[in-house]
Amino acid sequence: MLRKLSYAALIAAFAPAAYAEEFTWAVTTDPQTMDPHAVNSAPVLGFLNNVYEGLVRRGQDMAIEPALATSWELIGAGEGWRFNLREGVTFQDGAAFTAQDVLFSYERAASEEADTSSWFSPVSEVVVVDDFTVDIMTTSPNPIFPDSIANWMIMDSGWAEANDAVRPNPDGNYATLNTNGTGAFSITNREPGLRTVLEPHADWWGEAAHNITRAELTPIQNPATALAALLSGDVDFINPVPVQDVARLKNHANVKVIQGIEARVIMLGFPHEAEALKYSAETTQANPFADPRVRRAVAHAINVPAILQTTMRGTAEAVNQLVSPAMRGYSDTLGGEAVFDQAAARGLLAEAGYADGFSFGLKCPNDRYLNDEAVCQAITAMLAQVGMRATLDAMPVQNYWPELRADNYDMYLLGWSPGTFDAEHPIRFLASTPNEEKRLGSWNFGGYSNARVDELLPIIQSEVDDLKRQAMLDEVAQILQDETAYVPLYVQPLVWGARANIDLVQRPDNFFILRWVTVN
Amino acid sequence: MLAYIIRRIVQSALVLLVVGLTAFSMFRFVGDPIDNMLGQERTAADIERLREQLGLDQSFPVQYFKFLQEAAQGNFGMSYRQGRPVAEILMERAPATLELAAVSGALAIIFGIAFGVFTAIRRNGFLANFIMSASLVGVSLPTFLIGILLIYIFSVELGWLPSFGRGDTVQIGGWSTGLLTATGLKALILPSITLGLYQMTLIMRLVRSEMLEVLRQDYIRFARARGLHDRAINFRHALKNTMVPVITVIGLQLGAIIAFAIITETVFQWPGVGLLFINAVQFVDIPVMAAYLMLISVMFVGINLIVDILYFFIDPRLRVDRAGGH
Amino acid sequence: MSDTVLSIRELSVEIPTHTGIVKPVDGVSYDICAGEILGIVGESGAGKSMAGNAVIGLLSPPAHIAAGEIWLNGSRIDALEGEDMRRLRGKQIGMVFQDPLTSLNPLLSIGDQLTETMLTHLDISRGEADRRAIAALEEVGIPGAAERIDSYPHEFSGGMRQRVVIALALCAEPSLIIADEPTTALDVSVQAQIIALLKRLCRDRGTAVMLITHDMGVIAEAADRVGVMYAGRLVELGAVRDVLTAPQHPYTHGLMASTPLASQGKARLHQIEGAMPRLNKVPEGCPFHPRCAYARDKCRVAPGPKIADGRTACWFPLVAEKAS
Amino acid sequence: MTDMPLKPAQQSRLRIFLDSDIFYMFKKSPVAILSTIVVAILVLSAVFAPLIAPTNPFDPASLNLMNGFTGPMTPNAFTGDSFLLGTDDQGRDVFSTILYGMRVSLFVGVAAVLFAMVLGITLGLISGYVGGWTETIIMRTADVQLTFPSILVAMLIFGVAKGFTPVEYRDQMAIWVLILAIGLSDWVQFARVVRGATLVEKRKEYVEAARLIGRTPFAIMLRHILPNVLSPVLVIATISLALAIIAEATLSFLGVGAPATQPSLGTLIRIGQGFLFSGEWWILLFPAVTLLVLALSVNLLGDWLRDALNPRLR
Repeated sequence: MLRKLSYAALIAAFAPAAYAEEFTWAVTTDPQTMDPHAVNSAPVLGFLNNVYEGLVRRGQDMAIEPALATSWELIGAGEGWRFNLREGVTFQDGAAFTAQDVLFSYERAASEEADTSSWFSPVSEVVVVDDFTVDIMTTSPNPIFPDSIANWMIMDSGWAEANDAVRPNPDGNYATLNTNGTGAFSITNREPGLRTVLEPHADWWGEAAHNITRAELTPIQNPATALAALLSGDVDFINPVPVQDVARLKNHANVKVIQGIEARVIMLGFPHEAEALKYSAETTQANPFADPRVRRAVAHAINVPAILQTTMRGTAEAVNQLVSPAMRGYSDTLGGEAVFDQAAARGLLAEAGYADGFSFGLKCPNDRYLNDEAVCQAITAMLAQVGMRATLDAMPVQNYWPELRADNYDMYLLGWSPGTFDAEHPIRFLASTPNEEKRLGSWNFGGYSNARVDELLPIIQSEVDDLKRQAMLDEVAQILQDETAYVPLYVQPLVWGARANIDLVQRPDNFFILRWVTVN
Repeated sequence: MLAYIIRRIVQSALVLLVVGLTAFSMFRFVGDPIDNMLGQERTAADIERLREQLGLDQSFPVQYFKFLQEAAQGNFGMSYRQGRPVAEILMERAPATLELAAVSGALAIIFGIAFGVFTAIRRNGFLANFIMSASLVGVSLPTFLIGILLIYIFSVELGWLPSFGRGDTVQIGGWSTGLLTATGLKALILPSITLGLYQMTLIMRLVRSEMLEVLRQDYIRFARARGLHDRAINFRHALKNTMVPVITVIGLQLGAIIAFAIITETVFQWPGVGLLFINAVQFVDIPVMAAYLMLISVMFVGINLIVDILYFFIDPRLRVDRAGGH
Repeated sequence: MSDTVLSIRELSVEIPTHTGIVKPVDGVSYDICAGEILGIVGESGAGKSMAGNAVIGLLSPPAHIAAGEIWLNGSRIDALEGEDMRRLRGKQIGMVFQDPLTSLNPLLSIGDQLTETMLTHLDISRGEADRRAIAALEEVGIPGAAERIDSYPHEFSGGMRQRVVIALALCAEPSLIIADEPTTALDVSVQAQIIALLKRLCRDRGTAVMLITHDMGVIAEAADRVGVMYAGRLVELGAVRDVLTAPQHPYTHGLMASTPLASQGKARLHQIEGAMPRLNKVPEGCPFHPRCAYARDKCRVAPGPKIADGRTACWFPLVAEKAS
Repeated sequence: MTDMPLKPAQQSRLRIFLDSDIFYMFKKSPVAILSTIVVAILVLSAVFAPLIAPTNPFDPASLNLMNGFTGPMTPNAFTGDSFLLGTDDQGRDVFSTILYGMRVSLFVGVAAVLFAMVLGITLGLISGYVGGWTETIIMRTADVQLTFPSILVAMLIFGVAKGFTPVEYRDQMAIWVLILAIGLSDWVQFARVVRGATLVEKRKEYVEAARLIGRTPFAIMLRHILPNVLSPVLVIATISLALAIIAEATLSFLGVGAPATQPSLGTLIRIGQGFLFSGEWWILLFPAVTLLVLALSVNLLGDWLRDALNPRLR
């Protein structure tokens, strides 16, 4: 006791030293809510991972590891999963964590009001076995279920009930601004759009690897301002660093760049089902993109290495399928992809009856992906060189999705990051024939449809054997490539910038995990 | 005067109604808020459900009427993005913008009038001509570029001033002020220069031309013929008369400052209502956009009213004309 | 003369323009004694106001005094600049402008404008200045001066305002008043009152007055002597009675003939052929010769003789019978 | 005082102009001469951009992405191509892009000012001439417009216009919407000046006389009013032109400007500011300097015109 006291006195005496452990970081988008079930978006979930925890979590290598559950196993032949919960965990308000909170969080996150309900579509029932054991039953065997709930965060049932936040509400409720998780940090001050202040959760169950005493998140939209803030030392960390500034930052003594490959694949999409082009000056009666040869011509026409070299400054990697190599289920066997070859592109176009080319409209967001507008501009130029004359219409993302939903495009740019880190994810959302009931193909704007892909998906979803599963994933990847359903371009890079005295860990899902940060 | 003010207020109310209508009709074209509120695993049914919940499925007149009804009671609804009452958010953000606007407004007015008077009195002097020409540089570059260049020079290269934000703030009542802390004051410098430069130039040029106009008036010649000191002529006689038309414009410029703050706040990440508005546009946060435009209009109307009332104190002719009920 | 207040000798004012130098005042000489009213008459553009402005040092650049001398109460003032000149204005030379509507600062009360002037020039207290301001207003015939001291210019009628202007010009008790068209902007009914006022005040105080006007009637009413200006030159100078009844310069003659007052009883008004030349096109010789019915060869080459002791700058002055 | 006798046959219009005060003042002002020359050079090079520019940056097929980020006068590492002012992120020749971008900026600026001028003059004439309710409505609208910041007005119009434009035309409409938006936020000054002049003119006898002999005074007034308001309108137009060019740049920054495939100077600056810290300074610097020089010369010219055309300030 006495020793503890003198230690505290020592800290107090060197109070200014504590400032060194203050950490400020800037992101482009402020997490729009503090409710872990209200919005299923990377900025929200990524940030809340520091405050709330799930039954499982991802480690530095993206592998699933125990969090609030210490272990889990398949029940029987795959009727469900049993999770053994960690004991002695307390929420930040002091309440104890029990199986009731897991059940409550399931009901909350799977409710109609929640944006996370799709995670639980395979779940038939959640059964509380005892205070620290929970069975999650699935409608069919689900080998990747633990992978799919890494972002399912557990909320204290008592706290939610006391504060009238039993269900998420897009109009906002107590949980929109306040938090009570089991995570390593608790929020002490939240001013939306301005700052969010975090302090370590004193009673956290884990071993703290960080040395932060206070952390502050500030949204800075303008990339130049964010960069200036990092260079001038006003913030310790920014995400993202504009790719063009990477080279310069690397030479900067006080700043370092942490680079990696993100899970997000950037691709071009087509109107498979459209009768005719919407924005063509001459080809108004036909839809050239319905012809796989034309789509393949597009793939041949685009000089991806040049885009990577110039626009992405060597930070991105080319990819030939809808997921990046870091994802589970990535197909290594895929072959025969279209490489940059303008002659081949012209040949295919001529073969398809478009020897003179045609004009069309390319839609592109201008604030969604890294350098999205610049990439689209480059693509416009490259396609023009083989006779496909695109008119580029770049717009903010809030106009972009409605346009795509209204089928106002002849070609579009899309980025996809699989929330499950599994190759099944893009098949479900981008390659399945759209089906509202089954929640399939909800981002398949062009209505691409292939019977074999539709047939394989449910089997992939329930196959427990990894080898068999991979074979089916390989088959789907090959079909999508052969038909050029999409033209995958590259995997978007992760580029973080930090002051030289900061140690941190970059995870491919672009989540910034505060408990891995050390201020030197 | 009371009748006059009442007439102005009635006119203002009409203006507000028109602004509200225009603003509201605009939002339908800004984009769709739904996509920003739902994640990537949403379905078409989710979209429809949320649309219904937000009342976006109703017809435009119905939406507008509801908006007016609520707005009249000071209720601007809940922000789609933050899930909090819009009025509360605006109140929280307003001090930042008002302080920035006040400081840059003060800079613009003080330097604008000083330079304007100087260049008018020393009409053909070298320094006056230099100031006149140099001031044009300030209006020949877009504000955002000036801001970025200032950041580049003073924050990144020289490291003297913070590159973004408001520094530390102190809470006084419901008002958060950055004027009482060293970091807060330092943080104010670059944004207020960026914001005030353009207005300063306008005010300076206006003061100069009005002052030149006044200086050739008979009463100035008469004052000169009476042997009054130059100081008295320039400041007591000329400047006071110059201020009559200048005050209107300054009033309008103050309004413009608040609007131009949108750009400055974006560049400097200044946590005011302008940044809030830009974010709201980005996320199609319709209640926030509507409330912002209403707030801005109310402010303009208020400023205009204040300008009108100021006239009564500056110009005795109006006192008689209007109070006398001519 | 010991009581000469203002003495102008060979005064020339020049304005450089891109089409050449213009001389709105060209070699003009005259004196004004204490208590005397000298009328200066001429068409607009003849240079009469410019001469007045030169005396009080209010020529607006680039107009400037190019030659000649101006003496005030025995000291030469044409070369004075800045502060020295300012001290003279108001204190020794008062000025009354044409338009009382614009001569007064609309934003200051007349009391303020009066006390301000007095405090600038006289070593008196604020209270004393206030008292004198009321007295000055009373003197110029403003009824209820004490109450109206805080009124603003727009609350007065034109005639009343001109009274205020006169009070302002006289309040520091200058020895010379330059009245530049003081009645032109006023109603005819008020004109006579203002002239009478000006005349009375100056007689009482022994102030010299330079009364600039284009109105022969005003001259006849108020002035002791009159100078006639044409194209920047003084063409005739003499006692009012003499000049009006027997003009010696053909221009003066024409001017008289075209003035209703001077041609009473005549069937119709005369008109002088042509127009006064633009100041940058003043002809050689006597400037009036192109319009002069009596011009001879000499008039076309030599500018008229100087008015020294004589009356006119005409080589061939008209004799009396021609003038009637 | 009448004018000196003229012999009209010998006085060519050019001669009259060359003898005029305004030309004299022009000759005496180095600033005016210099800015006129600069504006003339810039306008001419914008107009003749296709003849001057080494490449056509608006033709996507001509671009080579590998040429991107080439520094001024240094050969590209991959292609060996060299560019006077370097290239931007798309491999576009910055010099050519500036020329073409200036074309867009000047076109938007001039068209917006012309639009504002025509609208302002028309509304000013109508409100001055018709009076009554029409005048109240027009001038009240002007007040509102004046209190409401132009940048917001422009954003508003941009938003609404985008919604009304059929999807097929949305690509080309950005420029026209910019013109509309900037023009609509700029007409008030013109209207005020013209209305003032109309009110003065309306009271003159000849208008009454024209009415009495049964002619519509409107046409006559037009002929009398327009010359009277010519100088203020010219001054306002010049200064508005500079403002319009800057406004276009600002709107581009806020993302409602000219499209990146056919960039204006403002769009170029928006693109270039992203490369300020990364060392590719030429992408920002050259368009920014061009904009500065252009706007500054126009402003200086406007300034000089204001002084020169205002005889009271001479």
